[in-house]
Amino acid sequence: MSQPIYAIVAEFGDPDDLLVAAEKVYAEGYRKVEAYSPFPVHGVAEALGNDCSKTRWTCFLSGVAGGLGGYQLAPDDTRSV
Amino acid sequence: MRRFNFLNYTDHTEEPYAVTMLARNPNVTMRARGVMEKCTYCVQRISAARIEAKKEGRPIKDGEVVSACQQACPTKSITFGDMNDPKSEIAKVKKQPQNYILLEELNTKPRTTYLTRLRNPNPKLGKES
Amino acid sequence: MSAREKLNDDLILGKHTFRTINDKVNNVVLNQNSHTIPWAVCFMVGFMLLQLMGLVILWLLYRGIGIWGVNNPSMWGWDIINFVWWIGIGHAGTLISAILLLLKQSWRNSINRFAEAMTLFAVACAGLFPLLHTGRPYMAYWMFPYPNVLAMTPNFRSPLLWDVFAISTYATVSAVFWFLGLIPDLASLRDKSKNPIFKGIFGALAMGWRGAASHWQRYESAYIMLAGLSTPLVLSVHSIVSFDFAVANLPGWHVTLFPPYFVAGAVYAGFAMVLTLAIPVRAWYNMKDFITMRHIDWMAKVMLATGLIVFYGYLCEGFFSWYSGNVFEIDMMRFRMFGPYGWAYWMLILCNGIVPQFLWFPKIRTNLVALFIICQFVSLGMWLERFVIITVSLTRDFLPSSWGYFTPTIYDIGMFVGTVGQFTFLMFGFLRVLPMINNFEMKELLYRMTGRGHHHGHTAHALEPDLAGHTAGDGEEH
Amino acid sequence: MAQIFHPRANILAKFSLILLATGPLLLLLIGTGVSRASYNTKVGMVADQPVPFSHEHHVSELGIDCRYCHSNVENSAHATVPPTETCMSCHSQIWTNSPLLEPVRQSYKTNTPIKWAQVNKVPEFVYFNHSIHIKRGLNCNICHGSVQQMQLASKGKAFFMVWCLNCHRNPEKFVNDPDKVFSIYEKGLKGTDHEYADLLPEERDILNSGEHTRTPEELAKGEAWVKKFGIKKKQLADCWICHR
Repeated sequence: MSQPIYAIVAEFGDPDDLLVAAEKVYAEGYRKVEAYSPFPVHGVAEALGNDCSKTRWTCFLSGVAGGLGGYQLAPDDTRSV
Repeated sequence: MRRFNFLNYTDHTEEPYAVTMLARNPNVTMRARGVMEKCTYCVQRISAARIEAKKEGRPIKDGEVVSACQQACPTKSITFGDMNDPKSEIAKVKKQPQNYILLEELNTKPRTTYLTRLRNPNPKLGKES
Repeated sequence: MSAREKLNDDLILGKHTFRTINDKVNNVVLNQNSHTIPWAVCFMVGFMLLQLMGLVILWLLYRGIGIWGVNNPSMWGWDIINFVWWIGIGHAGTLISAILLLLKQSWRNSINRFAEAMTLFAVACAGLFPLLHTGRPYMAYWMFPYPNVLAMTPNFRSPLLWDVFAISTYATVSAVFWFLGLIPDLASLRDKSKNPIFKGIFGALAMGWRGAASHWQRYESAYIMLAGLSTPLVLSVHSIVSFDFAVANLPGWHVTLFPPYFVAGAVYAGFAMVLTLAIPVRAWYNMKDFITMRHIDWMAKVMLATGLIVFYGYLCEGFFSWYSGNVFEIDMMRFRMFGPYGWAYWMLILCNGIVPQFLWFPKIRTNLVALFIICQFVSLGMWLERFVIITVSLTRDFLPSSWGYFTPTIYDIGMFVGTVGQFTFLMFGFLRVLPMINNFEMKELLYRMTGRGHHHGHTAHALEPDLAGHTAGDGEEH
Repeated sequence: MAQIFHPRANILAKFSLILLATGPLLLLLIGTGVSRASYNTKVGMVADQPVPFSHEHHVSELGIDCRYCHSNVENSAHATVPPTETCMSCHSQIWTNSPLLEPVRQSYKTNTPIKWAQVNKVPEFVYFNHSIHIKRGLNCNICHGSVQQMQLASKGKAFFMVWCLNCHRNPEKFVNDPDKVFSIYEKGLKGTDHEYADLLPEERDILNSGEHTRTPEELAKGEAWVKKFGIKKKQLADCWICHR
C-alpha cells in the first residue's frame, strides 16, 4: 500500500448492471459517486441520491418571472390620457 | 379609403426636394414610402381654425373649417362640420331622410355619409330628370 | 426501471450496436467524404438562389415594396402568402419534438433533430416576409415595447403585433429546444473528432457535457419542461397567424373555423416537407436503418389525417358561406370557385383534397416515389390555399369600386425562390456540420428495444461488449 | 484522453451564459443611454453661428423683450428669427465698427439674410404652434431652457415626444397666467434693484432653469387655468394635435 487510492473506476456492459451497482454503492454509504453513460439511464441519478428539484424550481421561478415581465410590457390603458 | 405608399412617390434624391415639399403643401407632411395614407379631413385646416378659435377663447364656428374637397367642389355637394353640434349645417344634412351610410351593416361607423339621389318612380308625376 | 415499454422492433433496422449507431451518425459530420454529389448540387443551387434573394432584397430596400405585385386592393400579395406558407411548414418540427415526446411516441427519435432544424430554417424564411412587408424594415424594432423617448407602446389590439410576439417566441423556444437536444450529441462529436479546431468548437458548444447521471437527470427534466412550453406554442402560433385574417372583417376571412383549420394545415404542410427532405436524404446518406419505412408510413398517415381535417375545412367554408345567407359571403365563394382565380381554387381542391386520398392505400404510403410526388402536391396545395384566401378576398371585397387583380412580378418570384434557396442552403449546410439524427436518443431507443431478458434476435448480441468503450465524456472520474 | 479546455475555461463558459441572459438588457441600457445623451439630443451644444449673439447680454443686461426680435411668437406658429433690419435698428447707431458685427452689416448692404444655424428644431412630422402655447401661459424657458442666461444660444431641452406628452397629458402641471409670460424676465434683469425680487418660487425656478415641479396649491391653480381655458384634456394627447 505505497500509493493512496484516490478513486475507483468501474465499467459496465449493460445499463441495468450500472443501475444495480449504483444502488449497491449508495447503500454501502458511498456518496462521492458519479455514473457516466452515453444516453440517459433512468433511475441511476436517483439511485445515487441526486434529485433535480433545483432544475424544477429554477424553471418554475423563471416562468413566473417571465410571465410577470410579459404583463409589464402591455400598455396601461387606465393611465390618464 | 386607405392607400399605402408602396414606393417613394416624391423623389427625395432630387435636389430641390424641400422646395417641392413646401410648394405642394406646407402644412402637411409628404408621406414617405412604407406609410399609410388616409383622408385626414384636412386636419391642418381643422387645427388652424381650432387654434385661432382657442386664442380668441371661443368655440369653432360652424363653417369655419372648409375642407379642401369642399372648397374645390363646384356644385357645393360636400358639407363639412361638427356632427356633435345639433345646430350645424352638417347635423341638419345628416338628419335628412336621404342620408345613408355606406356598408352600415358592417358597423364600421364612418364619418363620411352620403345623400341618395332623389328619384321619381311615378311617371304620372312628371319625367325623371 | 423494469417497466421497459414494448416497442416496435422495426424502429431501427439492421444489425446495430451502440457503436455502429454512433459512428454512422457522427460519420456524416466528421468524414467530409461522406457527402454525395446530389448534396453538393442542392447546396450549390440553394446558395445561388440565396444570392439572388440578396439582390432582390437590396433592390427592395432601395426602391420600396412597390416593386412587388402588391397594389391597393391586394396589399398582402405573395408576401404574406409565402409568410404563412413557411410558418406552416415550420410547425412539424416542434410538433414532432414536443407533442410526440409528451405522448411518448418513440418513432419521433430518429426524425426530431432533422424536423426541428427544418422548423428553425422555415421560421427564418417566414420571418423575412412580414419584416420586409412593413415597408420600412429599418423601423421594425418599433414593434417591440421597449422604453422609448416617444412614450409609445405598440398597439396590443392588433393581430399583426400578436404575430410578432408569437413568431419571435416560437423561434426562440424552438432554437433553445433544438440546441438543448444537441448538447449530448455535440459532446459525442467533440470526443470523436480528430481535428483540434472542430474539437474546440464542438467542445465549446457542448458546454462541458460529460454524460454524468446528474447531467442526464437535469437534461431530461429541462427537456420535458421545454417540450411542455413548446406544445401550446405549436397550436398558438398558427392560430395567431390565422387571426391576422379571422379578426378582419373581410368576407372569406372572418371565420371562426380558421385557427384549427390553419393549425391542421400547418402540420399537414410540415409533414409534407419533412418527407420531402427525409426521402432523398435517407437514401443519400444511407440512413434507411434509422428512418425506416415504418417512420415514413406513420408520417404519411399523419399527413392523411391532417389533410382530411383541411379538406373538411374547405367543405365547411363552402357550407358556411351558403348557410350564412350573407350576400358577401356567398359571392366571395362564387368568386373563389368561378372568379378570375377559379383555377387556383380547383387546383387547391385537387392538391389538398383529392391527391392525398391515395394515402389511404398502404402500397402508396410505402412507395417512396409516389409519396414524394404526393408531398409536392401537398406543398403546392398549401401554398395555393393561402393564395386563394388572401388574393380572392382582397381583390373582391365589399365595394365593387375597389376591386382589382393581382399579378406577381419577377421580384415576387425572386423572393419566393430565394427563400426556397435559403431554406435549402441552411438545411444542407446543417446536414454537413451537425448530426442530422439524434445520436443519443437512437442509442437509448436501441437499449429500450433490446432490454435484457427479452432479447430480440438480431440485435441481442450487440450490447454487452460495446457499452463500456462508449461512455461519452473525457471528464474526471471519481 | 487529453483535456481540450483548461479548467479556467469554466469561467469563460459561465461568463458567456451570464452575458447571454444580461446581454440584451445591457444593450437596451446602452441604447437608452446613448439616445438620451446630449451627443444625440444636442442639448447644451453651441452651434456655430455667423455672429456670436449673446442672449444674456441683450435680454438680462439690456432688458430687451423676447418679442422685440421674435416678433411673431404671439401670433403665428413660428417664433421667427429676426431680419437683419431688426439688428440694424440699434447697430446702425452703436458698435458700428465692431468687427464681430461685420456679417450683419454685410447682410444689410447686400440685402441677403444672415444664415443663422437653427438650434431648436422639432422633427419634420411635428407641427408646433408657438402662439397657442404662449396664450396658455407657457414661458419660453419651459421649452428652451433659460435662454436669457445663455452667452451663446444652445438647445435647452431635448424635444422628446414623451416630454411633450408630459404636458399634453397633464396640462395642469404647466399652464399659467398668460399675462406673466414675458413680464417675469423684467424682474430678473441684471444690475437693477429688482433683480429676482418679488418672484414666486415657480417663476424663479423657470427663470433659472425652466424646471419646476408644482406643489399641490400650484397644481390647483393650474387646474383652474385648465378649466378657464377650456382645455379638452382627452383631446390634447391625440396624434393629430401635433402630427399631420
